[in-house]
Amino acid sequence: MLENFSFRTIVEYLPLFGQGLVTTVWLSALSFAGALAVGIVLAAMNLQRGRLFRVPAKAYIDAVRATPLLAQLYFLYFGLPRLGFVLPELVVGILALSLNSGAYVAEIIRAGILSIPRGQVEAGVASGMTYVQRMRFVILPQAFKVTIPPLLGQAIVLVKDSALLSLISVSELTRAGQLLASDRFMPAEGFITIAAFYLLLYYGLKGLAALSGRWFGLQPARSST
Amino acid sequence: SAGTLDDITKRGELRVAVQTQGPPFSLVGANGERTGSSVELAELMAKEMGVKITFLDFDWDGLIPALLSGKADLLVADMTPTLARGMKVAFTKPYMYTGSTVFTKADSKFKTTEDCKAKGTKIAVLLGATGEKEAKTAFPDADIKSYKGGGPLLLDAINNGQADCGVNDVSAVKGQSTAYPAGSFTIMPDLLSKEPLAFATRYDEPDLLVWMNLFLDQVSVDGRLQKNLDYWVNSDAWKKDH
Amino acid sequence: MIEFRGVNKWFGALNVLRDITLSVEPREVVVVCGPSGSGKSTLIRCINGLETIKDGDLVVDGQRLGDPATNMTRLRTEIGFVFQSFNLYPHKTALENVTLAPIHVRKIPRTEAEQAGRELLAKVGLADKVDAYPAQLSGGQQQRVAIARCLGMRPKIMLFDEPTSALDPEMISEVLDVMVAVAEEGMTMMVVTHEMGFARKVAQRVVFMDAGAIVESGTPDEFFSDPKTDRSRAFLSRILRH
Amino acid sequence: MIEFRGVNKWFGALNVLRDITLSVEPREVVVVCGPSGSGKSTLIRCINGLETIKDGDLVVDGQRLGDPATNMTRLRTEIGFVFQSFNLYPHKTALENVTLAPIHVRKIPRTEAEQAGRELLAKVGLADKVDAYPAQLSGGQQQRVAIARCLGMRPKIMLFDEPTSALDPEMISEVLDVMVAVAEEGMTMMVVTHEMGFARKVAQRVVFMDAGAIVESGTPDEFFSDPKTDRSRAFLSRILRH
Amino acid sequence: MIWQQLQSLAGSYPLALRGLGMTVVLSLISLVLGTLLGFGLGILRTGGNRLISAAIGAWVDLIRGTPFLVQIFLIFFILPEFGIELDAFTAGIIALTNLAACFICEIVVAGIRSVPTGQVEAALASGLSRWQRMRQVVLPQAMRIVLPPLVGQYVLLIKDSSVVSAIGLTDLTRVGWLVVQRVPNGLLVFFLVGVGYFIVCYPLIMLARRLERRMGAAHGEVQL
Ligand SMILES: Nc1ncnc2c1ncn2[C@@H]1O[C@H](COP(=O)(O)OP(=O)(O)OP(=O)(O)O)[C@@H](O)[C@H]1O
Ligand SMILES: Nc1ncnc2c1ncn2[C@@H]1O[C@H](COP(=O)(O)OP(=O)(O)OP(=O)(O)O)[C@@H](O)[C@H]1O
Ligand SMILES: [Mg+2]
Ligand SMILES: [Mg+2]
Repeated sequence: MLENFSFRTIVEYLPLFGQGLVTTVWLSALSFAGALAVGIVLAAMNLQRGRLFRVPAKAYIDAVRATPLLAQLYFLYFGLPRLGFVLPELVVGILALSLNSGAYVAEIIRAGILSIPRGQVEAGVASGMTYVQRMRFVILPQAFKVTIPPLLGQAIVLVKDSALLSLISVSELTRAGQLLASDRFMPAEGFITIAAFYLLLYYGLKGLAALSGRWFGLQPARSST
Repeated sequence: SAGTLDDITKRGELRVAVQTQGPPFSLVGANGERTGSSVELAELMAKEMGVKITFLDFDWDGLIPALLSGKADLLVADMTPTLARGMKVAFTKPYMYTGSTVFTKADSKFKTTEDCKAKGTKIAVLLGATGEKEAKTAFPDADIKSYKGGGPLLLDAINNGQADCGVNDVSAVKGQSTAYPAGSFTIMPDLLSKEPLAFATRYDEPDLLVWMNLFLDQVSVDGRLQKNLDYWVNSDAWKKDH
Repeated sequence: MIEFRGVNKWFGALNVLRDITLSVEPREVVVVCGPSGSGKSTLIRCINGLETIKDGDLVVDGQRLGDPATNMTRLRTEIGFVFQSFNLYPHKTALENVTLAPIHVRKIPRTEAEQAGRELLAKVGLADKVDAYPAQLSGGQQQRVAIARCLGMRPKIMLFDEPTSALDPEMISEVLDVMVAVAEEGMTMMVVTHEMGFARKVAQRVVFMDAGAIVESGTPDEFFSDPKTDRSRAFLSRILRH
Repeated sequence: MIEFRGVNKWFGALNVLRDITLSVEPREVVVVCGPSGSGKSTLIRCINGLETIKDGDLVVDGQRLGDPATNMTRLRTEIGFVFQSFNLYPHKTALENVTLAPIHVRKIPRTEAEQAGRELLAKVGLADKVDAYPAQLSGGQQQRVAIARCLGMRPKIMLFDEPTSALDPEMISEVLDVMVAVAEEGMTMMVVTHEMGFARKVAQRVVFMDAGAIVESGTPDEFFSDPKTDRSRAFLSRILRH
Repeated sequence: MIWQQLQSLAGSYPLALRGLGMTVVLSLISLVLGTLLGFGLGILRTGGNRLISAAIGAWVDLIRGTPFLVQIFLIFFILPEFGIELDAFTAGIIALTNLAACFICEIVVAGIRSVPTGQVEAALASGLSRWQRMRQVVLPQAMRIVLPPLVGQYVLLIKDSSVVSAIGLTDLTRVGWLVVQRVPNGLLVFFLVGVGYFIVCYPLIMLARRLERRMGAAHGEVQL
């Protein structure tokens, strides 16, 4: 398949890839924002003392992590209408990705928070900060530093998972490659081009992660305890 | 050098890539057996060659690469031999003609193909299938939704109200709708197009291509092709057996 | 201002605080001393609720700890605490460590808080380390930032857990001077320390702990010149010998 | 045993070690003192290669640091180090902290190492905390575990960074007694400390640092009774005053 | 109608079991291999050698940054052009193992970097060799950071194994697609597929929770 690799056909299909790329980008960006929101709420619930919040949060996280996105997508797309909610494909897609990824993000954030030495929490408590202030000024900035790498990992998983949305007729990057593969029977051209674009997105994300790492940055060197 | 047919004879095995895209062409029956119109034709080919048959069951993404990379000798799926595709693989003569049809839910307000031309109608098609292109020309004002995942998903989308009308290969629609209670869907009598279906192999296997065409000629002449199509495609006789 | 009545605390099977009864008046300076592991840190950690007590009463600034009506967060803004292990925020510079709580808890305007923070840091000899992160500071420098952070909140009560342990003698006397000044302004203070010079100079009372219990408590003069129990006599003689 | 020749070190623009030249003989005990931030920790951290130096030579036990031929891991097994901030392994109990290196580096059989570890912990007064994790220990207890961990390796050289900072006076004298005993067995030691009693008792030499440079170095008697520079005179007078 | 569908579903259970078996076998083998390889790569990557570290970094980026479908496609369909012919199962295992190793490598690196420098220094100072430092001091502490995302990665991987249907292996998801042709109730079919994955993934998640609690207790963790 490689010896007749046709760059010309790829160029011909570039506009289609471009459209797909744009859709993938904004779709994933919105979904990841949603996933962060869902994840933070779930992690906060999961870290409460009371069972009232902890139990449902744990149950949700486990259920979502233990089942495939495909089944969840089916539930939202075909199941919700039976309960009387008919939502547009894009909304269902973003919802599915956010709810799915949120469960993973929640675990990442929880691990990050638990990695903060207890002395830090105590210092915040002792200076009279409220729970929210402690979270905001002391714990989350330090937790984010440890969670940036796994969050980047989750983000790229989400970007790639968004390809599943072509099942419910959302046309994104992968679909463009599949079209090239099925119209022209050029699977190598189609898939390798997709891979190149995803790689581009990956490096973009990595750059963003590095930037935000610097944002929360602190010198490693000697520890303070 | 020895041709593909010699290779096949030597290894005693014909490797056929199938897609299992659903009734009536290729499906997994109630007892887990692989069957369908195309599948039986392929089995017939192997029988005529005097070798055993091995099915390689890929999903759509893997089908063409399997043929092009030589993992499979030939490809048996309900594929339309377009000119663009013909640049890459060698199609046999068409062995049957079908076409895309429009279908709706039985109690829907869309009763005819004309109804579906209204602006904003949601039309479900299969990603990359010929139906997708035809829908775009036939319903320029409609909202075309391309699903990936096979014909049954289209029926599901129509049944659940995610789309108003579906466009897909008529034989597929007929075959697949039998899984629903009778009368669930209205299938429009008119076809949007006439489409040939063909098998495919590689251009570096001219001997196999010649043989396959010969095979198709033979089975049309001796009626075995017609019998197959009558059983699988032109009726739902197969339903009681599988 | 601080009142322990029959307080007990356990870590598992270990009775870390035994029947503590102790009352600290407003503007009083109390020094707590005693061997390592005797429960000094635990005692003062109870006062701002970092440890919970099992039985007995603890009333701080008129509010009973453990009482649902007590707003712990509010109460803690009135209690400054310097940790034995500093617990500086590693992601904030020295100045930010000092100004964080004043800005967000006390709601002091940023420029004002920074001005005050710089002055405090200068007071503990760190004018040139304002923008250094904790990881870039020596042990003694970290400890001084921790002290400045506590002073910056202008609390009603200050609790110090070995505030000079990481300092050299020269710096100890400078930091103690700062603490003496604060004490003389009329602050209520409890200081875990073994700096007997400091105790003599500013403490109204020395409390000697051993194995979780308060063994002896009296004015510095009484305690140093005429310890009442064998245990404290032994402790003092070791200090003097060395 | 340890020889600094014109060593310089920078942190960014800060010249933390300036032109250090210092030689420590086998079996010699050297006390390093000086104000906070003067570079004492950095000095001794260089000796076992925790900090790298920019120019000058540093030869330890006959091996030049920074030389590719020097096996740092081997060398470090001969150098014991007690950190100012303890750095106990939080996931190991006190006993495991002490026995880890003997078992894995010195290849001492586990039971034997544990026996020795228990004895060492008993020596520093922690017989009852053998199975406690660092988080369950008071500050002074942690520091004693750190000292026992260093002793457990039976190194040729021992470096202590303020080994008694978190201890009460009683415990200080006990720990110092342990160190005195070790020193008297002929160990080479460098101790950053401000315990002048210890310096007088066992040190052959006191080194006084300020702003990264060795300002003065001499026998304890010379240093305490007749400091040569203004800077050390001022430092000593502050110690005595307080 | 549901009743009738359930009946025809019941007939497909041998197929479903085969699919589940394929999913379990594929993921189990590649998880074990991927974990070993991933930890190895992670440790090498945090080691001193810049060249090795950069090479691993580039490979990990390449694999994490591209769709798994494309990777498996290259291994199965393109490698033969370079003379490497693999059967579908082997290709699936290789692709999944590689994917697992790369994601796990990143997780391990993050965990290792989260261990305070003081800990490494203490280990250095007591003369522990590089491997001993890793084994005795760094990894046990890193595991606290590593474990939750690691399990997350495991379950993601079990689900990613469904992509192998592109090269002709019939796993649980593929069975779902096959069955849905005859029982057109996708909601029901994929609910059951979901249950199948749940049966595989949930015990893993529970196990991780247990381990995590044990480690937390040893570290004297507090609530916020
Ligand atoms: N979280 C804990 N779990 C179990 N035991 C603990 C815990 N925290 C402290 N202890 C034990 O409680 C006792 C008192 O500890 P505390 O920290 O109050 O001592 P301290 O008087 O401050 O000692 P030091 O002068 O060494 O700091 C010690 O024996 C210690 O081992
Ligand atoms: N990683 C670093 N980056 C920048 N500056 C540093 C770093 N580590 C130490 N310093 C600076 O180097 C100087 C010497 O530090 P060092 O820890 O050696 O002091 P010290 O004499 O041990 O003081 P102390 O008695 O307070 O522990 C200090 O001014 C400190 O701020
Ligand atoms: Mg204490
Ligand atoms: Mg120091």
